[in-house]
Amino acid sequence: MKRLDLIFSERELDAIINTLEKANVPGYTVMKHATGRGPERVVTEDMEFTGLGSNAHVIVFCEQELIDQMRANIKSDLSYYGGVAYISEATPL
Amino acid sequence: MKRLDLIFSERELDAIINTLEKANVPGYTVMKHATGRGPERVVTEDMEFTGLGSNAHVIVFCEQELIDQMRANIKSDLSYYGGVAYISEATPL
Amino acid sequence: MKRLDLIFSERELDAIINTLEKANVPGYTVMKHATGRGPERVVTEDMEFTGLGSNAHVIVFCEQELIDQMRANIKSDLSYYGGVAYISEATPL
Amino acid sequence: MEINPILQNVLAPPVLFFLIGAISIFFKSDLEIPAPLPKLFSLYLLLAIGFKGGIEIQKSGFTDQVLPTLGAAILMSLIIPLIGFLILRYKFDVFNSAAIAAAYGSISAVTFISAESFLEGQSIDFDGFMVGALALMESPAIIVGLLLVKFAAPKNRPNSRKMHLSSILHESLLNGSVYLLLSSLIIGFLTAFSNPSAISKMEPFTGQLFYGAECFFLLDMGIVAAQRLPSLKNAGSFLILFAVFMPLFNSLIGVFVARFLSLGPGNALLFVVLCASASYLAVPAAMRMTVPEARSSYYISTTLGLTFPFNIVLGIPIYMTLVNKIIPLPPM
Amino acid sequence: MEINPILQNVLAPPVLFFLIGAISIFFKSDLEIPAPLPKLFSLYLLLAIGFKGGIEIQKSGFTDQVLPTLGAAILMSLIIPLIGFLILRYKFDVFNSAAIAAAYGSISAVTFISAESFLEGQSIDFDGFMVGALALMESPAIIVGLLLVKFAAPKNRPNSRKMHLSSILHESLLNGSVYLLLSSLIIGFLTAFSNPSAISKMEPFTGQLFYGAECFFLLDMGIVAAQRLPSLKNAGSFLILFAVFMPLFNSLIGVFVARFLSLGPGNALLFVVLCASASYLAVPAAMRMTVPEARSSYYISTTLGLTFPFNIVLGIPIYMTLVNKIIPLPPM
Amino acid sequence: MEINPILQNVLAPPVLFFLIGAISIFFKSDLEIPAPLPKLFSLYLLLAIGFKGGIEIQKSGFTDQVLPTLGAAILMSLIIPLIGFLILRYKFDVFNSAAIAAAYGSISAVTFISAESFLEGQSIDFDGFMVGALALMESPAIIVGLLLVKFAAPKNRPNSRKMHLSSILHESLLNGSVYLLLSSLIIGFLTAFSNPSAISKMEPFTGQLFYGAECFFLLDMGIVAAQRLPSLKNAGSFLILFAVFMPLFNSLIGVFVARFLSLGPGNALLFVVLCASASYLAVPAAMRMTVPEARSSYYISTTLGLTFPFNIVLGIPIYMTLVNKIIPLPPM
Ligand SMILES: Nc1ncnc2c1ncn2[C@@H]1O[C@H](COP(=O)(O)O)[C@@H](O)[C@H]1O
Ligand SMILES: Nc1ncnc2c1ncn2[C@@H]1O[C@H](COP(=O)(O)O)[C@@H](O)[C@H]1O
Ligand SMILES: Nc1ncnc2c1ncn2[C@@H]1O[C@H](COP(=O)(O)O)[C@@H](O)[C@H]1O
Ligand code: NA
Ligand code: NA
Ligand code: NA
Repeated sequence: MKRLDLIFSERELDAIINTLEKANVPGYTVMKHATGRGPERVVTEDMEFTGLGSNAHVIVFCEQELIDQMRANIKSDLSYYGGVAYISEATPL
Repeated sequence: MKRLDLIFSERELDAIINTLEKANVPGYTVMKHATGRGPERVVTEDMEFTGLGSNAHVIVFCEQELIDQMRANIKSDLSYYGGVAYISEATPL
Repeated sequence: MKRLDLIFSERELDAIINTLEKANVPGYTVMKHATGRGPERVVTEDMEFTGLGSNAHVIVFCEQELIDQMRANIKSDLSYYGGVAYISEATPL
Repeated sequence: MEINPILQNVLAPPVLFFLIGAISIFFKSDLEIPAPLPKLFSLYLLLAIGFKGGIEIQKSGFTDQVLPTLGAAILMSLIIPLIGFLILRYKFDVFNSAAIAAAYGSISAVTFISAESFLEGQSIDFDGFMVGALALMESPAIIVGLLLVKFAAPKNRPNSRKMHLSSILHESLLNGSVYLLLSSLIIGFLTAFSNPSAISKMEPFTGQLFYGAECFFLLDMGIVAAQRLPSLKNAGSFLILFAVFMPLFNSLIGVFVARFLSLGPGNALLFVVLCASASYLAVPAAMRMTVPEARSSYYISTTLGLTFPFNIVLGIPIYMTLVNKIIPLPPM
Repeated sequence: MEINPILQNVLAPPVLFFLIGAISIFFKSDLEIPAPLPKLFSLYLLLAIGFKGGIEIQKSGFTDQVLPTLGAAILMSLIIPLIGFLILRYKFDVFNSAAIAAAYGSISAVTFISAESFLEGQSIDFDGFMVGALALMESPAIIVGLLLVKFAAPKNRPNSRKMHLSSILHESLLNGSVYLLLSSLIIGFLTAFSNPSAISKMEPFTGQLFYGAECFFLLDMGIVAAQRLPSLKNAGSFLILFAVFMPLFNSLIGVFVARFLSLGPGNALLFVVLCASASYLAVPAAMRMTVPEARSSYYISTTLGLTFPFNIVLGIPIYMTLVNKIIPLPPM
Repeated sequence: MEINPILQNVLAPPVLFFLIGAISIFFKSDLEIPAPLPKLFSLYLLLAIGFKGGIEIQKSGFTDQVLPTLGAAILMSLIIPLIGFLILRYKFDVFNSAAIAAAYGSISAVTFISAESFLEGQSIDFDGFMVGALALMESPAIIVGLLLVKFAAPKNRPNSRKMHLSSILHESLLNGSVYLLLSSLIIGFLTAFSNPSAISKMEPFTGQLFYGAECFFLLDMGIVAAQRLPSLKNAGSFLILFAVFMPLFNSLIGVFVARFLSLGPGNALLFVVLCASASYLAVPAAMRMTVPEARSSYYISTTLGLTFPFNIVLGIPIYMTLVNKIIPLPPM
């Protein structure tokens, strides 16, 4: 099994979840109110009430095939709007 | 060292922490207010104020033996109440 | 690529981010309001409003070299103030 | 004549705010009231309604009507889940039937508050002790629900460690919202008794602010209710019908009990609303812990997505009409 | 005579709280108002100002001045972004120019609120329908900004899936803050019309609490504004000058339009402040989604870090002086 | 005669809400006030008490009593940590002794607020300038604590980069809660001076709402205090005794100083309460950063888990009795 970590602006959350649901991932977890800095932007907590909002951190445990299937869509979302995606190994308990 | 990720309803947090403490884990981190979807349930932020609450994401860095020791208890909690548990490799800095 | 997980009191957040910025990491993500227990301290949600605050969980995706470069600084911060740091493997999507 | 009270109800600020919350979801607006702000308003409303109720009870004393009404309230919260269970068993297993039935036997404090605002808008009197009925009706249905599971499904359960009587009582009586409502009631009572000067110091917080905070919370409830609707579709038409007809049915029983108790129109409406409303705070919390076999989306979507909006928008004026038809005006 | 109104403005509690918020950052105090508390106050202020505005509009009715003023307001929010765009194009690409220009064409509700408080402090009358102008000026600038991107940069864009007219309208009209303000306005109007007794029940929440909540929110805004300042340095001196001179320029146009409309001094100040203020709620939300090529730090740092503080502290009294100089006192 | 004031105190809403918060933990209710709601109330109370205090100080002016009282307050916050340090050194190392001692030298604003509510309940007058004493007593104990560490433990420390005088002053004077209280005080003063009409506009927020918000916050404080109790057990009986007897001891010194200053009974009680209370906001924040060697659970569990509840429930009426016994009624 793999673990996919996605971090991006919460404003794109619906689009990303759409992508996940279309690929029929077994599940996902969303943690909002993340802040941070990337190559393009600084996201701070004090700005959360404005129209910019903060980041969402999405974790998906799923098989490699599903990731391959979603790769293009996720990459297009993230390249357009910003954000990062990393894969690592994970074993079910 | 291993990294154990547990995601489940915050209503079961006390039970899970009990299990962790009994196994004498060196420490753990809890992040509440996680939402998501699993095979059984959708957990959304707007429902947090109701009796259902949201999810907790618990991270434990510990040795494999401890995980083996806790496996049965955690699995029983998660199978009864729902939730996921994944192990991955981690090296102390 | 590596994934670096740092968990420590939010009161030290500025110091840690300073260390990260000095090393020119490509980015980082901060999740506040984490609670937990370590070898030294219990951090609970109900104490967040007091002067102690809660923990921050910082994730950095970066190359091993950067980690080596920051190791001494991070370790010194964490040993003085408490907290944990773990490295794992991560592959960009 | 029957449309008039509905329209009047719909044009009151709390209902209007509820509606714009719901509409924001249909129009996919990104209006959002992030957690834990809804919890703040939910805690506030429970504290304020309990405190004010306690004061009223102390002031009015235990009149002839109080004990019979409270007794009838508890009785209703024991009977309604039994009826609901029998109906639901046509389609659902024991676990789901018991959990949903318990939700309908218990109450929704915000529906009760909305009914009070409706009565104030119509200048109809009601008594503070009805808050006592509210507080007493939260828990019994949980106990009935858990006992139904315990006895109707003893062998199906792989793991029944949580079903000792003590944990049933714990879940039903020490649930956060039950506890806050009950203890605020007691504090209100004690304050009116021993410290009446403190009442006016609390009044701006628990009294004057109440109506506005109710509106703000209903704005959020509109959002929440509308977000439940899609998952109702999956629940099937049986459950959708149940979510509308069960309150109507319960209101009918309620209005005849209210007539039997000779309640005035205000108290009668509140009694009916307690019977007709369903819980989304205490019951789901208890069921999630003790009956994990039940699908939470069933009991949450029906209570929050359909029964709550139905009661807030249409139910209350309908029940008022019912009360006016069936209960003779009190002499005088 | 020109320093006096500025000093008077600076010594009012809302501005003082804004200043201590900002100063706390310069002194590196760890004073913090954690999320989502600022959102609570932001939602509250929009709800309250909309509700009160709706009541006022219903009460005063549509006088002769209302329609021309609202029309002029919309016109200003269409013209200002065009002017801004032309100026910004000297230094910035189409995406950034359009996004920043849209922000300055739209409005800041808190600046408007501060101007109302300023007028109340000076006992100068103003009309409730100006809240209508506030509500109507939020969206059009977004549409202009998105159309500018659509037509000025059609080929540069790798991916323009979000730029259908329907999504432009969606982003501009159904943004959370636009939606809440507008629908609260409608609720206020309907309430004053059909349910006037509810007005006094809302008053403690939307009325009496308002000034204090405004102070609390401005404390946070001071923190936020001061935290934006460092990133302004990176933005370059052109943008810094723009952030101060554009509001002054817009206020000049505004004051002549106000004179043309024969607005009284109170309404005139509010009209000028709407022209001079820039958006940090609706516009950034829309631009982040539809023009991701623009750097959000540009349009947020200028509006929040410079234009907002400038308007709150110096702008409002300056505009008042301008209004008093350029607009003749109404006969009577 | 000595039980009476205690019972009266316990039956006031703020103390009752504190108690039901604490009881909810003993009964394992899931009542919870999630972060950051407690922070909201904590910030609000500091802002409101500072603002009102500033107004009172401006109104009453600097009478003869003001300067001596403020001077004595600062003196107390310098001496108490020294005494505490000497006592604590019997059992603890320099780091822990200094950190705990600093907490007891500083103050708890909520204990002060509770004492004010107690006085109002008993219709006993007190002066606004006592808020000045509150504000001035927050920081000095931090400085003493840090200097104790600096001089008593110079060689033990592997890493003392944070112990420059500048950073000591920074931690003590620019801590968020110190800063908010002090600057709200100044704003209140300036407002009463230059903008008195704004006072009544703030009154619903800072005045009328205060008592209810205090109750809500004390509900949370009850939860927090009761959750600290288990970790007190680990702290050992020495620290438990310290947490009860140190406030009593400090109150004794305080009451004689108050007598020496010829304070009236209201001011005297507030002075004594300031001496007897211990900090859980400013001091822990400063100690966590500058003396990480000290165990935070020691200074937090004692102040929050024992000293705070003791003062709120029993201490205040005991101190009142003490004041009445030791301070002669003022002539007139
Ligand atoms: N190297 C990184 N490690 C961890 N988080 C990152 C990294 N780069 C970007 N992020 C996160 O992704 C968000 C979006 O980045 P950006 O691509 O700049 O819009 C940032 O705000 C960070 O929270
Ligand atoms: N495959 C998955 N990847 C990430 N999170 C998951 C996954 N499956 C379940 N979860 C999380 O676990 C929670 C409980 O799932 P459930 O077993 O459906 O009750 C969900 O709400 C998700 O937050
Ligand atoms: N073994 C561990 N696994 C996960 N989180 C940990 C672990 N040890 C410590 N932590 C986190 O690090 C924080 C600081 O620990 P401490 O070193 O005790 O101050 C704790 O509050 C936990 O959130
Ligand atoms: Na019911
Ligand atoms: Na503008
Ligand atoms: Na003290």
